[in-house]
Amino acid sequence: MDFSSTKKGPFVSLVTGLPGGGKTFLGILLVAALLVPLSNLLVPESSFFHVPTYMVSLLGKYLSFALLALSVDLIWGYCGILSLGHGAFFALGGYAMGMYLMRQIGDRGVYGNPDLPDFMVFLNWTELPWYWTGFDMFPVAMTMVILVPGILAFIFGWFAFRARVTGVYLSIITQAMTYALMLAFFRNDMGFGGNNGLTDFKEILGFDLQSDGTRLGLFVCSVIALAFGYLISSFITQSKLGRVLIAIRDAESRTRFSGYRVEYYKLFVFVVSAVLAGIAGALYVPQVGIINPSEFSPAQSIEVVIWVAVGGRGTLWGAVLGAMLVNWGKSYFTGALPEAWLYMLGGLFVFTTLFLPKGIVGTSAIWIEKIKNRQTGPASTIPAYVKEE
Amino acid sequence: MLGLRKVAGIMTGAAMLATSALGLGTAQAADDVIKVGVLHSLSGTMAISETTLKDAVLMMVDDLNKNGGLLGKKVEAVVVDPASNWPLFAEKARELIEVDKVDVVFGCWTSVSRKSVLPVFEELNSMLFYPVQYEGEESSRNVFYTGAAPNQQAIPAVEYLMSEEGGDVKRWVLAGTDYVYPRTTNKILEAFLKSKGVADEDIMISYTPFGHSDWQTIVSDIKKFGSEGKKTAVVSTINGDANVPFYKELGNQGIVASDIPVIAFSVGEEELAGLDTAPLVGHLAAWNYFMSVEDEENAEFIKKWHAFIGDDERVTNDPMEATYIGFQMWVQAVKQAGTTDVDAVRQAMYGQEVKNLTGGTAVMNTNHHLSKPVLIGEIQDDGQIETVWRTDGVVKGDAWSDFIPESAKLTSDWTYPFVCGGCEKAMF
Amino acid sequence: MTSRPASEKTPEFASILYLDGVSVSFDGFKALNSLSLVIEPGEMRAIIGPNGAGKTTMMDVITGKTRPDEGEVFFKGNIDLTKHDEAYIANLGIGRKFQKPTVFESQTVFNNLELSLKGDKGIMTTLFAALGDADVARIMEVLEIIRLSERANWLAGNLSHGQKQWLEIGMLLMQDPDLLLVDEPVAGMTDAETEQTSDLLRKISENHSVVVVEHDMEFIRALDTKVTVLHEGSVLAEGSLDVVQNNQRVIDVYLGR
Amino acid sequence: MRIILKSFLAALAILFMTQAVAVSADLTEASQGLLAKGYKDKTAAVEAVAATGDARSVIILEALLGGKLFIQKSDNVLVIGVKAEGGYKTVNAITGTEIGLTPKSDVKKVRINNKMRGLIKGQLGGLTLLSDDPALRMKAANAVFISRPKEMMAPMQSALASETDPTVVPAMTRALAALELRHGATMADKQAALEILSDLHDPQVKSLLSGELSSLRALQNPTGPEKELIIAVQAGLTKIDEKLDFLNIIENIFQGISLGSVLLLAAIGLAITFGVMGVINMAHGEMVMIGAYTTYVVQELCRNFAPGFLDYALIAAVPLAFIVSGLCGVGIERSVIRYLYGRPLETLLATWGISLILQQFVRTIFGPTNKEVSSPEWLSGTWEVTGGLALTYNRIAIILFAAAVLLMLVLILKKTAFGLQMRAVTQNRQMAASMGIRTGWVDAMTFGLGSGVAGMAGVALSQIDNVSPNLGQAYIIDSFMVVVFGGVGNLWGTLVGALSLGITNKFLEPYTGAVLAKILVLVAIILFIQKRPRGLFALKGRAVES
Repeated sequence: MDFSSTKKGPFVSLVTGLPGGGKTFLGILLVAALLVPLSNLLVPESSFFHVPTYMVSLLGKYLSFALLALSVDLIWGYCGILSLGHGAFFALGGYAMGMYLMRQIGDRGVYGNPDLPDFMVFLNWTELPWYWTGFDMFPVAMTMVILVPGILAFIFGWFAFRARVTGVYLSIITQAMTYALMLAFFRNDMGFGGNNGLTDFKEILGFDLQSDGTRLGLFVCSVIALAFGYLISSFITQSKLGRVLIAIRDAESRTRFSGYRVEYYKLFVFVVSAVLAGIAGALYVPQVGIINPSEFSPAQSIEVVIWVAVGGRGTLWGAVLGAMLVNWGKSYFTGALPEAWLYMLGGLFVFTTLFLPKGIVGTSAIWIEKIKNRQTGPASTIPAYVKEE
Repeated sequence: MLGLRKVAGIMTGAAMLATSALGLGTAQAADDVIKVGVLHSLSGTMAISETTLKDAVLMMVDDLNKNGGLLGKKVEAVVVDPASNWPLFAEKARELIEVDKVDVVFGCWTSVSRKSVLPVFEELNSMLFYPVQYEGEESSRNVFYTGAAPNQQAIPAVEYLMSEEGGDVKRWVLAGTDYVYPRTTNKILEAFLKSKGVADEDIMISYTPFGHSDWQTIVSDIKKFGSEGKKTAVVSTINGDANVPFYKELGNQGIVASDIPVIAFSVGEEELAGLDTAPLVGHLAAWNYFMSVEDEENAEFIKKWHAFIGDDERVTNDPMEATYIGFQMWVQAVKQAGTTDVDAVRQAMYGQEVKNLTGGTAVMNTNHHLSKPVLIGEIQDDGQIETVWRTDGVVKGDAWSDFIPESAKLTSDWTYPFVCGGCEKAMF
Repeated sequence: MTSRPASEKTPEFASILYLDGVSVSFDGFKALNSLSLVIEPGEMRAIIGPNGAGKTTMMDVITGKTRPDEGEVFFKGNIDLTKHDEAYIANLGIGRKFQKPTVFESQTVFNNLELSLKGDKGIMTTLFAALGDADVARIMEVLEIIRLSERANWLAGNLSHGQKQWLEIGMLLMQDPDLLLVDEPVAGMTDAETEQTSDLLRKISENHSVVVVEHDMEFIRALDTKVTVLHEGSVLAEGSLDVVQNNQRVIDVYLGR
Repeated sequence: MRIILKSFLAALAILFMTQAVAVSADLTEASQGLLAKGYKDKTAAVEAVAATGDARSVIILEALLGGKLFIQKSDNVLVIGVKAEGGYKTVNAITGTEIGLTPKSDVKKVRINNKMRGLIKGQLGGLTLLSDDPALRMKAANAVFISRPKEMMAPMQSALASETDPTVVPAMTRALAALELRHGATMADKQAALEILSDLHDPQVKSLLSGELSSLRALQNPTGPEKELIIAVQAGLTKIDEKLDFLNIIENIFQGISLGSVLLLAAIGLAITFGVMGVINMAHGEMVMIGAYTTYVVQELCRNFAPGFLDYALIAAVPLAFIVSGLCGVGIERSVIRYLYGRPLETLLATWGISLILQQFVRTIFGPTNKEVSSPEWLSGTWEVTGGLALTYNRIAIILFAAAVLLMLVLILKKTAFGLQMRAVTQNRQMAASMGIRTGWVDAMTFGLGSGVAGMAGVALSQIDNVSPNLGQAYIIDSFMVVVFGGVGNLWGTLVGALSLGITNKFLEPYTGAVLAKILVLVAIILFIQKRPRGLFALKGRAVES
């Protein structure tokens, strides 16, 4: 019998035992990281293989969405926590980055005030609010990108999981959380630019945000971040902890009676996921050039969930795939058939839940299972997402 | 199990390539047509207002083609749906300019969408016509603002109410949705009112969230505020969606115009179509255009609109006129420049004149804002707004308000020697 | 975070489990009504009673799932169970098998056992855990005991009902508890399976204290051990199966007179 | 007898007025000003017309106020027109002689502005003070109270003397007191008037008093009695303020309850689909929206085919909305949700998708713009409980409606066979099925019921909110909050939840503003769920634990 994955322990499995799909996936990421910039820079405009710059930042945007989807998959697919408020962590990370970019504008704002962003100037604010201090320093901002979502997730999870709020109730209060944050950020008095949010960014680390070079840089960063996020996630899911998470998802009380502090496990993975979401947000903002409270809107968070569902929850690359496909569809159809777009999105939601309950990847897994039925008993009953070794 | 992994991995890759392919596929522009981008939300919360403008542009493109197109070329409208999602506005703008290679874009509603696309237009040096009244405090080289600036709407409105004819109001409620346009407008008005010697305790400011629907408290507060013995008026910068419940509450709590008039800057025929105006007769609105204005141009325009939309009940409103003026000016400028090249057209735009639908002519100034007449009208029981007062001449749109100290010192002029959207002194 | 408190097999305490005057009520309905019960170290006890007698609620109380409104619950004489939660109590050395067999259906039999392996259940430990040979050996041993060696790589979800019951018992064994609470282990089992299960339990009871809740009288008889009859949340009778079966009050309850 | 007295008094009144206004002009001449363009001339003309005291002046002024006064371009005369086929049926405003049908192109409306509206109302007050219609006399008295022209004192006194209608008397007394306070001969009169006024607690009186106060303060070196008067007025004001503060609290509670009942209406359907069936129905909001649109359609049909019936369209809409939304619900349940039982989170995604489709669908059919749903007569306006406390009829109606809907539901659930089957199915599907209950049918009906109720909520919401494709989205989150807060599967919980949220919100709003209030409430709910993970009225016990 082969217990390699369990026996060798996560480190080994991370290096060698990484699932083949994982390897393929990372490979593709690497290729993309190389090809896209090359074709953008070297291949002539006219050529079919030229990737226009706007496509680069579009891809960059998709990649940050993919990372967000990954973070949702980590808690939903593996631990059964359906968060309808993950957009909040994404947006918070985004705001942290946005605040840094805002401070980088310096006195190039319309009112030429070296310290205050324009929106503060016309709200008659005389000095920077305390919570903006330090955001002019990149390291500080980046720390915040991680800390703020992390801490919020910790506090929220600490209460929710210890009180054993589960399932639907949890989903709904996560929704309430992001909704409350949205309302809060809409208020101009909050000092985050209200409805207009943060925009009109000039440069990041001294690089002009408008230049193609910077775009490519950000794109590559997104690729790396996604790869990094994927590695972390698969490290967790490969480890025994990953199996505990699945155990919690499938039989929470059993897990408890087996001596595991379920609430701490949930808290751990929730925080990790929130941090990943935050990083995704931080990458998203410089590439789209604006962050605004509507990122907090529950609708956005629900949409993220559907990306994961489409791709196949419980399979990390499934989440990535879903995010890619749905967003590509969004970009395409809002251009090609604007009127029909919502019908399609809505139809996709229904179709997936009815006919692809395990998502594209999951379903194809069963399908492949059917073909080469192995020692693992009748295939029809195998939940696709658990085939890990 | 490797098979499965491969499949999945390859799918992901395919997705990426497909994505780029989308870019590659559509990335050729025909030379025999002139493309006009339309960037208005057709879904989501803003669709309520923006869809009409999309139709307006389509109508005018249609009209243009009927009359032999432009520079002998056919004009083609490229419509996209930013779905009331601000980042998507930026993405779509880029797509229009880079992929569809449009020569000009008509679109956006609310400042946030404009702010989100602004960097794109500046980077790619394209041209946007923004047709909605806004807070000013901006003048981009690549944007023409055909909607009203605060000094073309707010200030005249307040002056009217202060006048003997307007019922010399002494006490003011500034009610608005909590976003940049009301904030700035109210700030300007506050400064203006104080300059006219209105005391602090005679000004009440209240902000509400988007789509606010329960107005009981605020309306009864207004009622109380109005019962202090001085003539009181409400200056409403409440945004589209929230207006219907607001006016319904006003009507129900029996606040009639002759006691406490409400003057609104974002309520036009379109919004009124959504409610029963009988209880609202006499409340005011300040715009540069009313459908009810008796003028040949207007009659003509309305006729075309009804024909195009196939519904004689559909109303026209100010942003439509703004779109109309912008579009006509652009057409004239292109003809004059003999090309659609952005820089050439921009130069040609300055001083361009178009007949207002309300009589008189609108002129494009070098600060990218229009000179237009300002109208103040009273809501009628048929949902129309009847002009009760209008400026004698035209008012020049002012990008930088004189009532905000930081911006008072700034000038906007895109011609030599200034060549700047907001500077204290000329470039050259 | 949670580390299992030291507890030796040597019974230096009079009772492994001690319930006194325990009462629980849900919205007025008294599930347990001043229930008192004492299990001696190493003892196997069968508990019977009609539905609603409070059997499962009793287990909930012992395992910390439900807090009693009043009464004392002590483990190994001095550990107050009412103060701890499930995980802690599990690590104290009380294993519980549910009425409805609950195993981690989407994981292999092997992993099911691995997850219930005795030891530190803290997050970091778990995150970096690697399986030692001793552990694998232990798992193999248990697989033998529960007759699932052949199925080690099967998904638990694909096991038969009876096999799931055994797997769950096996998971308890992996925890190596001092006290096993076994709720209806033979429900829905074939006679053969029932037979094997009773053997299994007797085997286990050699070096564990066991509390079995069952309806199946044949099975109880097969276990041949002290029986406690619960009724309306309190003890109705106690003694050998024959004694309780001839107890008039028990007959009344069961025949509903 | 009374008639004679009246006409005499009328003559008297007119006499007074004609004296007050120096020249008694003939109507035609007086009304010339109305033909002019500027508002100044028109204003003057209005006063002149009123001053003539001519019987027709009332008709002219009312026509002017109602926007029925036109200028016939062809011969430049004032006419009163009523919309008719192909133009206006017109009569000469001055002479009252029929003119007949005037084409639309030939008439031009005489425009007035708010200032004139105020004036006309005041003047009409003077003229209709003695009309036979008590309602008119009431209006007149109130108009006089606002405008307070000196020349009205005597007529008001006499009118009050002859007034018999108990409802009109207080209004006249109030108006007279106001006049006395302004124009009273002696300080004693003023003091007396003040006494009367300070006993009336309503904002208008407050406004009048504070007006007087500021004008008194403006006096240079006031005489002793004037000083006293100032003090007295201040005293009166404080007296009124105390009363108003108390009324404020009542008003606050009322607003809280009415907001609560709106929430209740929005949420109660969800309490069925989500609470009872466990379906996380994200399309719930759209059921509400569909109900609202049904109302719109019904009203339009009435407007076109049965205008007389228009005021009752709303009532007709209630059952129709129930049926339409209900059918949609059944459709959704049969086509999608039934395949998802036991997978609540999947139902969330599917129904979310459905909600997107429904929104876009409505957008395609009715267009994205708001639709007008007018309030019928009997729902508009306010009920003056006492001066200073006015409750709007539509809010009251909504409260009652919400209560009725709740009651209906409770009865259905508790008293009908269907309710029984429903509870049976939700508690133990297999058992219910084996007892011969058609569970599928029950599911569909239950979901239909929930959706139908949402539709009825839509009818109510159409009265206070936008009828637009986004209507539902605005309420969906609040609805979930209410249900979860109240405790799933418990209608009373929903009721308590809705009301407490509404009232809390309304009591916070004055201090924190609308947004912050909402945020605080949300946070409160989140924290509350930690304490009681299953809401206010949750079922306890083993059954629901696992």
